Amino acid sequence: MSVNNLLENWAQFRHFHPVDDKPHDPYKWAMSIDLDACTGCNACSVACYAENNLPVVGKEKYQHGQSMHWMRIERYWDEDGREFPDQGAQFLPMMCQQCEAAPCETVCPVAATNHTADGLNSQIYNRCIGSRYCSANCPFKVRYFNWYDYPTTDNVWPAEMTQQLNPDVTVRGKGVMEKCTFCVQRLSAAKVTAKNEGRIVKDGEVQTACQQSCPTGAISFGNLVDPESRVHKQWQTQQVELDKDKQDKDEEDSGLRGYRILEELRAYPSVMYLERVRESAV
Amino acid sequence: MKDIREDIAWVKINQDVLKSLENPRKLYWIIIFCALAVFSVGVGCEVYQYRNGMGVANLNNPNVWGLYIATFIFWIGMSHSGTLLSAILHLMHADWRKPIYRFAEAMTTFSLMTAGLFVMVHIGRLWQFYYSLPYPNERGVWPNFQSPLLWDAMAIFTYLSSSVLFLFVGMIPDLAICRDNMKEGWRKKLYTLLSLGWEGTDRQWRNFRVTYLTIACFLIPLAVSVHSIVASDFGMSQQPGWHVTSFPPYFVAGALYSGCAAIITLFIILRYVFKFEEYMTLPILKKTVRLTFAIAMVWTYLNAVEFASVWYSHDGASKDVLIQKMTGPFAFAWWGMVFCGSVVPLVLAFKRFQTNIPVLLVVSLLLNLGMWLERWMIVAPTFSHGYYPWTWDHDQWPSMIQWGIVFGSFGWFTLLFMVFCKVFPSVSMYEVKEMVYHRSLHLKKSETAEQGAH
Amino acid sequence: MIDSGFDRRDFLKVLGWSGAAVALSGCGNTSIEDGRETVVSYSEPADYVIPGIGVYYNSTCAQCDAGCNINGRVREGRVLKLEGNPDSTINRGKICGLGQAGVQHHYNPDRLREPLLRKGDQGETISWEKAYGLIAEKLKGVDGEEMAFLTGGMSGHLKVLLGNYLASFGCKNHFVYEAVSPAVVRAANKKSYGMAMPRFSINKAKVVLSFGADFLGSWISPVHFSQQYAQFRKGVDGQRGVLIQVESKMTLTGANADRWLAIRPGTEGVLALGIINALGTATGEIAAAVKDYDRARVSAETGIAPGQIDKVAALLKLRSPSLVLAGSAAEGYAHGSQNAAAINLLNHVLGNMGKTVEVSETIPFPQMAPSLGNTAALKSLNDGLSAGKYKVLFSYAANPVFTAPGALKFKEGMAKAGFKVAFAHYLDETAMQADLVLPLDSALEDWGTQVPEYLATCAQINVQQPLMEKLHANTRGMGDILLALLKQRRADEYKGYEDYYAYLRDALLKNKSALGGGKIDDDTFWNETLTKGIIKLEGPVGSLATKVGAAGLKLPVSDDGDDQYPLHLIPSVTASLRDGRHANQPWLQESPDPLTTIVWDSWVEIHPKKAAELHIVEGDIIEIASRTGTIKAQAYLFPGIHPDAVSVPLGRGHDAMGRYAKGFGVNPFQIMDAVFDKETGELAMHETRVKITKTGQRVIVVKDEGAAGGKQMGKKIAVRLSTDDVDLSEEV
Amino acid sequence: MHRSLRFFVLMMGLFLVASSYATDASQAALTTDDSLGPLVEQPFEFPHNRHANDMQIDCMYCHTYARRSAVAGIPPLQKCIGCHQSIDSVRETPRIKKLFEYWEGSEDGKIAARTPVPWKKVHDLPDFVRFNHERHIKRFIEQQNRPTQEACGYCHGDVKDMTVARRSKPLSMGWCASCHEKDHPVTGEGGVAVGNQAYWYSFQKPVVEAAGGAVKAKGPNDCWQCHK
Amino acid sequence: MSQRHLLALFSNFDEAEAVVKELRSTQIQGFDVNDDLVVKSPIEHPEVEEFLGNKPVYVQWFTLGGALMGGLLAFFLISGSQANFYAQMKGGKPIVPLPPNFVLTYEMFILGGVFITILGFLICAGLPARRSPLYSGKVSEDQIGILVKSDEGAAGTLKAIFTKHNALEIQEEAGK
Repeated sequence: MSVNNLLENWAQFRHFHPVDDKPHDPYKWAMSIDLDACTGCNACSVACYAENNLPVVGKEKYQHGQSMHWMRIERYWDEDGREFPDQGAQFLPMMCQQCEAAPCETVCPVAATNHTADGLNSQIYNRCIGSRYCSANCPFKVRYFNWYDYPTTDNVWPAEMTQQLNPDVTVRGKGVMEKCTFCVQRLSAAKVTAKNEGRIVKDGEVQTACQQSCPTGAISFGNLVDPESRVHKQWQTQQVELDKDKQDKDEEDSGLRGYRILEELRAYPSVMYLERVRESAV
Repeated sequence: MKDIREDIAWVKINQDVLKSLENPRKLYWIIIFCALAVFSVGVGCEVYQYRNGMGVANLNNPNVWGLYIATFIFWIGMSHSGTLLSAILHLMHADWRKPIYRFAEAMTTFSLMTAGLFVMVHIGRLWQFYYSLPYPNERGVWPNFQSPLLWDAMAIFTYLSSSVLFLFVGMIPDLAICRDNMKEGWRKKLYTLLSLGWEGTDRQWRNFRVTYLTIACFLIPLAVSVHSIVASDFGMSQQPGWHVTSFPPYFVAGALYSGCAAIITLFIILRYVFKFEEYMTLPILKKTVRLTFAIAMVWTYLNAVEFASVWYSHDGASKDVLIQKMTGPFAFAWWGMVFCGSVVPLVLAFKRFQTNIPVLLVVSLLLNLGMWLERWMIVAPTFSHGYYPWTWDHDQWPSMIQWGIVFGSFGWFTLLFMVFCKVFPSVSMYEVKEMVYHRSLHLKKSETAEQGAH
Repeated sequence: MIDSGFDRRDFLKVLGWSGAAVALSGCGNTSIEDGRETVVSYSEPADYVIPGIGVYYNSTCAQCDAGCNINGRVREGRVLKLEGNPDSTINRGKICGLGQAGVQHHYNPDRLREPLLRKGDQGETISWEKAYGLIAEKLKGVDGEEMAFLTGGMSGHLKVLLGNYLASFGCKNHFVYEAVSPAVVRAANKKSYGMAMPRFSINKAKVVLSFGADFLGSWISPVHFSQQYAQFRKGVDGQRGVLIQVESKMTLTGANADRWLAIRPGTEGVLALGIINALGTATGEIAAAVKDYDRARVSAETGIAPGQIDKVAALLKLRSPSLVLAGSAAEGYAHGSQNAAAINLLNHVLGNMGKTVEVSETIPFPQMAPSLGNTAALKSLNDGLSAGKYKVLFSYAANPVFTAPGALKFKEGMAKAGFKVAFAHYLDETAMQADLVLPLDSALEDWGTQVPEYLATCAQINVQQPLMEKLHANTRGMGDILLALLKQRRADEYKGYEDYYAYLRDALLKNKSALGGGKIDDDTFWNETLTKGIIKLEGPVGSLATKVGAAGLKLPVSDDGDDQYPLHLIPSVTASLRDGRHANQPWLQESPDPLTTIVWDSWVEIHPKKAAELHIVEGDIIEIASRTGTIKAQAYLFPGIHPDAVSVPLGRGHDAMGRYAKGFGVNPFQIMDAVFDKETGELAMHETRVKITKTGQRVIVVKDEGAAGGKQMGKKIAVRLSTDDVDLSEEV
Repeated sequence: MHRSLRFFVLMMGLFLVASSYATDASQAALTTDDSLGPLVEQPFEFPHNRHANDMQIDCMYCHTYARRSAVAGIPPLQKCIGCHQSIDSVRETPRIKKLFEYWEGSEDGKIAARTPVPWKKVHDLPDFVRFNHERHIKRFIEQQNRPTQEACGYCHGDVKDMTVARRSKPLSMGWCASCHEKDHPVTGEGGVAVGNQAYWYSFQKPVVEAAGGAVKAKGPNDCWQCHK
Repeated sequence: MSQRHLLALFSNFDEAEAVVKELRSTQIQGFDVNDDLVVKSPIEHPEVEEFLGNKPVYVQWFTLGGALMGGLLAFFLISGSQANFYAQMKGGKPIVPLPPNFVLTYEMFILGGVFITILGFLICAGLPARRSPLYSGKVSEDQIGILVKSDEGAAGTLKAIFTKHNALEIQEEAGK
């Protein structure tokens, strides 16, 4: 009986996240990206195309801003008007930040995007009706909409190339929203194996496609609640806390590199970036 | 100047209004034809878009919303003045509303229907629209009631159905009149059916009065809530330029504003097309115009408040968006809005223009244009200039498909409205009679008072 | 990893396709259609083949010559994705975007499927037997001098077979041509280090001073260097490595430098000597050689501020060991060799020899060692062709018609050859000129061995094996083709080998003991080899030159350019497209260029200052004219380039090859002058001088970068920490 | 007037009934009754009843992939032949003849030797739903020792009494959920918890039974479990 | 005792009022002012109610009930459905978030109110109704009609009263 259910479990239906938090148990997937190591080589981006069946939209649609790269490498220049960018450029891999309190989730009219128990921002293609409100409300603009029916568009997947499509990932049709999933198909595969063996997924047992390809190992991914995981250690040493919209260490100059983008919007992103370092002696 | 001549015979009222169901001027048919043509353009575009995907609208990431949403708000907004006239002024016993509230109410209904269409046009998978309806289903999944879009749906549904009922109830006595005066035919059958055997007995009138009053009371908060909920589509988000506290009142004011402007336009058209000079008199027009002017000033004020608060705040992002609106590629639209919305109405302040039909026609159209631009300027710039600089995209421009559908919606609205006016009495006969009656009583009183003085 | 004891070729045969259409479901139709689809089922699968579970096979990446070991995921008989092989010493489980796109090369819809014989300007499909017959017939009575075999860089057993084949004619004309290759640097290294490719231990260096070596993007072995770079950044004993990049056009490496110095094109050597001078540690003839390169002069010539030179010198002094690299930017001039020599000299002066410039093994089987591609080969081939020397021309893994500098007029020369055979994957520009085009297997369905030029830690032979059934029945592996051709010549010697696979297996098993499989039996050894995908070897170790003279170290005083063609054209090599052989792989076309974020098109990089002078804005179509020719392309205002230079990326501008390559962008090779390095005779890629003019047209540049143009608008997005003391080694 | 008041009360009642129904409906996902799916035309009729019922062969003897992979897969031709080569009693029956045609090739040469039998799909889920056989088998057969036919039969029906398999369950989302909603014991034999895995899917807390402390929990409920 | 109807039309309210007053004052056998008298008017007119003596109106009670039901239904339907098995966390907000639910409750409060009010109106006003035996289109134009039901005997007296107050027209049911 729903009304009973409602009254019985009122408390747990009323708790906020992540602020007064039910601990993520046993998983909280998180990522950290070392911008000092990132060379902007685009390997991660291509790996994402390969793993997640991303369509290559072609020049014309790209020009209309309808590209579908879940993982985009952004290139920034200094803003002081020197003649040359003599400290190089700054690269930033930007993908869905899997926010703990994601702005996109509340606004979806059909509940096609939700927060999973292991801390992912799920996007359910076949539930999506394409109101595009989620993208409208996403501060990072990392959600990508299927403006056309790519599976049937010429030269997106010619017959031969369909054989490369990853059977573990749905090929999205016209009119649905999509975004980075932290390679959920890999995660759930790993979780199944772990469950069968009656344990939780060990660190390094599962890699996202981008992480696996990254030549400089700038991307690390893992289970934030597992004290053994590299990500956990990184977040800890950088004193970045998941459920804060302002880190204590930022009060005084801590010299730590860890930060999250647009943290102040209280979306609580699950991706921590490490500041790029530049030598000032030369 | 008086709102209406007190010596119009009640019979004449019936005849005049009933004539509007029979033989309007030629212009009527021209309008109908144009409306059809325009509407079919819209349909064509929609079919094309449905086939090929939303991309043909030349929307993109991050500009995921376009004219559709803007026009959606526009139509919702237009609906409000109907309620203003029929409900609010009813409570205030403002007699002058009586000849014009009927078509205003009709306008409400039809603009809501048009707005509804835009929800459909906008979504990427129309064929899955039913996912957003709350009904017990086999999947056991429900829509997300946290989404302002769903509040919209709920509010609009409530508003639409209530308005329709309100319109219908208010029309019953007139339907009875039609029934009594029509010669046999499908119309007679229709009216007989709809008038529910109304005979104007004291019991019927008694309950009628209470009911009408009650629904009016409900409609007012409803109307306000509807547009503040539409405002919350934006206010509830956290995007710069949208996350503004003053949005709900701002939207409501804008709604009433565009609504009144639309009423002036339609007033003028109907007056001519159906030869309603006797009832839709210039004094009434003047009153409407003055009302409009007042609301225009309210809207201007709220506009200023919004910009001021953004400007004064430390929210850099919102400020950027504002500057972008004023100076960026959208500047022409933004300044156009300011001009049409805040400058043009000043014309209405001059007595000599308040009854000048040609001027008013032009002005009212300009006002509506301004209000449409306002909606566009609320939606578009936030996308092309959001929180995340990398995705800024100032070259995005709606495709012909998008324009076509927006264009077509006007045809659709006009069509519905004009057909309505041809089938149902667009001037409330019994209430005009009341108006005349009250006026004659009033005159009688004053005469007796004079005699008493001698 | 697979378990062994099973011949994979048969296994690949018994695997059926599962209808790929199933994957293409999309989200539209949600109906349950019992009995409409057929279920995948096998006839006799191997016991480790489980539907729905990926099987991984090791192989070798053939997208470039770095020789990364890859690891392909195969499901239901289809290779889905390539990863790096974790056991590899070169790429340690990592892989670059170019490598990933290997699958798109394999599944490419524009791949050749049938042997084609020229009929007028049409290609007529013929059988392989006919094709072989035709070759035999054409070669009848042709002696070695009259035939030429053009290939890209080659190594392993393929090279052996080719060698034997040519030997059977007594033919010496094997032209190994790579449009983009560090040939000059090799020569210079040989001189100053004693070996062409010593081991550059970036990870051990505290400072890396790179003269235009794009080792993170496209230079020699990018993935390997990227990994070293990561360690180098973390820092040796707590001191984060400092990267200084000196070049006239910012490369990916330059974009990651702590200090990027925009140098006047061609003056790299001068700066190197200037730094030696500033160091003041040099003695003897070196000191003599550099003495008049004082900072005033150097600064004047290179355009680098004197203070900056001191800083660099100071840092190099302070932090040792360091590493100095001479890259393509330095070598690309008529005096490229001197530049390289001057730069290499720095390593001696700084005492990096043996510390960061280390001796590396060489492969114990010289006949398998890579024969390295260069452009001098192209020159001599071209001379031969235009002289009409050759009756028969073979071309494999090279596309000279596309990549030869326009000034050479290679196409015309090639036309003079009697009979032209192209072994090709696509109908590319060269294949279009050929009389006979033979379709090749993709690297993912072919056998092979490969020896990388740059050996990371030890000598190794990379094994390449099919990851899946052949996609098209009528393609052949190059090995099989050569074998067939050899059988025409020396039937008795090769009749034992049914196909290249048999030859390969046999050849490796013959040397089992040398390959470190002494005790184990053949099958186990073979399967282990396939399972690993790498054969690591103890190779003979060369020796480094300990000291070097400054003799012949004379750099030309850099001219001020000519007034007619005032600008240097810098043809930039991008990490994804390189020399353009992979232009038909859509992922590469759509993955934005890291620096400009432009996709699907070529562009001209101009420094904003210069652009302002010429009233050029982004998207202007500008005409670039050299003495050789002209091209038109869209302008992109790019701060990371010297105002005296413009840069156009290589690899685009195909007018053949396939749907994703044809008609996108322009080909700067077309307008390259034929200027060659004086010592090595290598093409001087950067010597072309150009002038640019506005055409008046303007387009919208198709790129990922938004209207904010790479500005962060004061938001905390990509943060940079500028400091001279940071210890990252503690970090996790 | 009281007449209309009575009517009003009636309406009130109806309304309340409707609303309470709706609120209920919002809880339990409706499940349709078991319905026999369409009869699928197969290359030749495979008698499940003979094998599963008469022979008492375990499902996973043939459907061997089910416990190792998300997809149950169809037994390779090899498997059928493996046994039937040595069963001469039925060697000449039409179905077995047909079977051997696929193995040895047919006289008319229409079927090449070693051709996998083109079985048609019977239990077809919508393309974007991913059911994991392995996990369910591990959970119910290996960890809870349910009899194989019960476990498999829960979704696939009683193949014992079928020749050609037919879909006998709705296999619809609501139907799946109706099982995931139940509290299943998550402790192995003797109430010993299996591993240290938390069977806690967002809001369904595990139920600890007083007796023996056996833990029960609902199935996973997050969308990405099945839709990816 | 058979009954018959009479319909008299008057040109203005004053006359009608006078008639009703008189009917009240005079005791007529077989005619009850409160039950057998119906006034029909073309416009809504409070005075009519006054001189008829105001009778109670129950519509508001429907309104109240409807509104309350709408509200309750909304809240429980929505909260209930949010708390179903598929309950998913969204944006860190509670599974049953109050502000949105209140918004919807509010809307359905109004919806219920309006619907049931209309229902109530139809019930109370007895619509849809069968047409009364005597009806004149004039009533919907400009005349006030008074419909009475009385025994045969009383008809005469009534007619007299009507004519006295210069009724424009008197219709009577065709006698049996």
